Amino acid sequence: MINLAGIQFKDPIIISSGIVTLSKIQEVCKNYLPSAITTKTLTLKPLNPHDPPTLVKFHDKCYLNAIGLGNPGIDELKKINEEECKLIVSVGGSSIDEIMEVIKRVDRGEIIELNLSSPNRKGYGESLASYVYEVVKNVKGVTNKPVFVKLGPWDNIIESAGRAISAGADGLSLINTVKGMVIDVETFKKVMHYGTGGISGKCIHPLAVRIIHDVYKEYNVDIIGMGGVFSGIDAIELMSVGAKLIGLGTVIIDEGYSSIIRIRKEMEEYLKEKGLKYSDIIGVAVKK
Amino acid sequence: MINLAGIQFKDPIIISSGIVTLSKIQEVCKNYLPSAITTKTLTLKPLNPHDPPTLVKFHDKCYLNAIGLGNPGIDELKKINEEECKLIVSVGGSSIDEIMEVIKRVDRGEIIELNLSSPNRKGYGESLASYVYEVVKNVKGVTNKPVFVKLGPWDNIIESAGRAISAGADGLSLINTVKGMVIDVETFKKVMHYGTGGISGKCIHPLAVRIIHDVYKEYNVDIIGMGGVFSGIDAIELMSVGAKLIGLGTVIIDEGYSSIIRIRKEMEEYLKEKGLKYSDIIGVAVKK
Amino acid sequence: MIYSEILYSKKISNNLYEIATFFPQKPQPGQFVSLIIAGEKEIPLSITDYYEGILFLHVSPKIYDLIRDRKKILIKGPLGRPLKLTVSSILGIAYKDLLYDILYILREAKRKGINVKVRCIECNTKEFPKADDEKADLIIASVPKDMISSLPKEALVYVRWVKMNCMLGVCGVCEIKENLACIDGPLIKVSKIVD
Amino acid sequence: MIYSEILYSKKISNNLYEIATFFPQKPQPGQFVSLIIAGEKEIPLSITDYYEGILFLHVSPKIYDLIRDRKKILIKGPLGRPLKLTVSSILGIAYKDLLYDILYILREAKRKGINVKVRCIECNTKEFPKADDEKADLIIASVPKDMISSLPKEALVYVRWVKMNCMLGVCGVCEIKENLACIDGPLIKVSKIVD
Repeated sequence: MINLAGIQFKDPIIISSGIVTLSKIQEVCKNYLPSAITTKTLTLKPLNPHDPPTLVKFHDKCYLNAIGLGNPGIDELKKINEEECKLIVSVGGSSIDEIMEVIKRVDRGEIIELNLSSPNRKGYGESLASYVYEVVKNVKGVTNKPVFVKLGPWDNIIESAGRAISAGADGLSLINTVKGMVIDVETFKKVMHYGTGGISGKCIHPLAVRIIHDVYKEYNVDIIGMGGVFSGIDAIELMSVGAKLIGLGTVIIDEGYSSIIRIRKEMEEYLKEKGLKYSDIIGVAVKK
Repeated sequence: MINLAGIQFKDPIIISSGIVTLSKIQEVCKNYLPSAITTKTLTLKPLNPHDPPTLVKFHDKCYLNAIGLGNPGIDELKKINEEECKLIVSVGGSSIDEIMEVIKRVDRGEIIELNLSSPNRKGYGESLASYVYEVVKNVKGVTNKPVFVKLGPWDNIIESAGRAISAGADGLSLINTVKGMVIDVETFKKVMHYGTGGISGKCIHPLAVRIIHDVYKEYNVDIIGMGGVFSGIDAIELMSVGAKLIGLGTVIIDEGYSSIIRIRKEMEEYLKEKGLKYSDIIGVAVKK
Repeated sequence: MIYSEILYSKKISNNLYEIATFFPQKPQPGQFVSLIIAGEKEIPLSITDYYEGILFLHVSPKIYDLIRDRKKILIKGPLGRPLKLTVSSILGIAYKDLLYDILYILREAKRKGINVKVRCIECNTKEFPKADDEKADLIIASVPKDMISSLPKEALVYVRWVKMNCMLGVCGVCEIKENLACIDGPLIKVSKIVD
Repeated sequence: MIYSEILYSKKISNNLYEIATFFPQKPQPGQFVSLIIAGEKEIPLSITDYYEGILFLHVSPKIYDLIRDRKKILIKGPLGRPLKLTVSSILGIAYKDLLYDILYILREAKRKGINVKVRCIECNTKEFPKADDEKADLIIASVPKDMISSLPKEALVYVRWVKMNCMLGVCGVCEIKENLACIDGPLIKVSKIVD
């Protein structure tokens, strides 16, 4: 069991935000038994995703996406029944007021994850990153659930993380995607309809390792780690620099939900071979 | 021919800094005919590279390096004879004074490239990034050669680029590597001796495209583009967002110097098929 | 997503063009690809055949117009859920040109020695014997939306009438009764999507 | 760089251990690999054989001590310049245990039907016939640095006495007379490195 913000998780493997659509949560939970599922980032009103192309593969195990926080709105959250796996409710908005309004309507789920880092819709996500202190402070005033703040691999990540923590965040989710662009050289147009997109997958894995390492080293805080985990080894790596839970995202897009089972198995085999428990691993590469 | 800062280049393919050791420049120039070769970043005194491991492959076409600006010192520059291909002299230092001292000793080469962005040695490279205006201003006072400033894919890249340009830089080299980390899960130690390293190669290519696009759109300045170019298409892509010259780096590590010939051929075939010249392509995806 | 070089494209009928394009990865029967029109749109396309590195597609004149002047197109995929062809008989049901949606499956099945019959509604095909009944281990169909209810409940129908966006199961746009046409489909059991 | 699982390791002599380790990519004759000791060092290793996914290495007791308790090791490579074995005869010259540096090449050559002979100085090998003279299309050698000048000028010698760092030709540490042992070598023509 892993204790994160006072909640017990059966193992570290969860699904990151933006992967499972609300109507699929039940099925995915039952068939693949992730320890928790993070919802898509929910806003007050439904948001349409950007027009396609919204998701392309640019290299082996590496994608660019600009879904743009498309979601059915917070009021659809109530359609999710009690699950065998835990729910992390990802929340977003274009203002502190909207985010607080959304938070007030979160009536289920163990943890709230504040998305202050998506690079894919102006006015949302990373557009609010500079207000991280104010957002967290306000949010903590209207919910009793643990609040995790999802941040990006920014140059000022130590300061941003510090502001989130000092405002009362219970932990951090690291890292969001990296803003990139792909050009079609046949037409010289940007491939993504939105123009840019977030780079995810194996390509950003060593970046995730470094960011989680630096933040954990500085603050020794609860971290949900994510960023290019494609194998049990990748997951162990993120745990060794301080992540307690590991979010899978791009690997599911690339390989399907069965990757959850494969990665969990690889992690368990690793532990067995080494005679270790998960708690032996968390942050061990930072302390050294 | 491509005109960059008033200098004519026979084609866009050059070699980025950190790839060719001084003693190899002549041979590489003769055998593979890059349009220009950028030297390793030269400092006032010789610097030993960090101890190994300094360079590992973490994914297909993606590397992490922390050579740490190891170089024989600026005084070795004079050992380079006149070449068939042009020379870009990369310069670094741990202070503005050192950089100016190095610049004064640059007695050959067409262009000076100021490395203010390497993440791999404390006190050098990106440690001086916040002084970009002062460095460039001073440097321009002691050399008549065009000065390009190599910057990283930072969150404040538009401001940094702006400072370089307003201080008199003749152009920019974009992008340097992204700081990352790899952990050995058998020992829980950081793989790199230096701890972190710069992520290079295909993994950062869409990031390079985005940064070059944004900077070119803002300033319409001469840009030497680099970042994960592994094919003619990749090179064309960087040119379409504003790069005039294209630096090859990781592809040479991965595939050898013959990649120069392959990529040049792919670019020429592309031009021929489309009936285009290089000048038709530069920045074309930004204007649209 | 790859730049796929067009080998040829030709008009088949007033409503249909055939495109043959180089594509290194063999799709599995049941899968589809998408055509990326950079910055503008992305169009899911059924596969009509695949042979030694060449992908065969059939598209409408409208889609053909988008790429008629191009030597290379951006193709994403293969996408969707592969079908396991471990049966001994397959019945294909199709309405007019929608036969092209299921042709690759039928052809792969035939190559594997599976007994393939086809009921082509308002159309003909000489490639496969005509079906006299609906007895088969597996029924796959492509018909207009309003004809689905007439299909056997256990048939797999090619869901081509929903809008798609990301095509990889994460945006939720192609949801149809808690199924995502892009990853649970494009072939989905009729009973799962009719009331 | 991959985590390579050790199949077995065993003592061959007081100075030598054999390690067999799973490695998916077949090295070409002439190449080498390196052993990464995370955060500490990186050691170039010659290859003694490769067979069906298993890489055979021979190391000193000192190197063996670094990995004796490990089930998996980090291996980088294959590195270095491949040798084209398009000759009809090869002579190997080696001093004592340094024979292991060139064994993979000699073995691959023999498997290809190339006539291989060996002159083993202060050593014996039953694997290859003894060389009576220095007539061969290609001579490869591994000897201590002070013996190089006694080699034929056209011989390729395994440069094992230079320090290496990045092993991929960019740091410049392994330079030897304008050659980089890691990418121009490890086998470099004697005439290129002796005065």
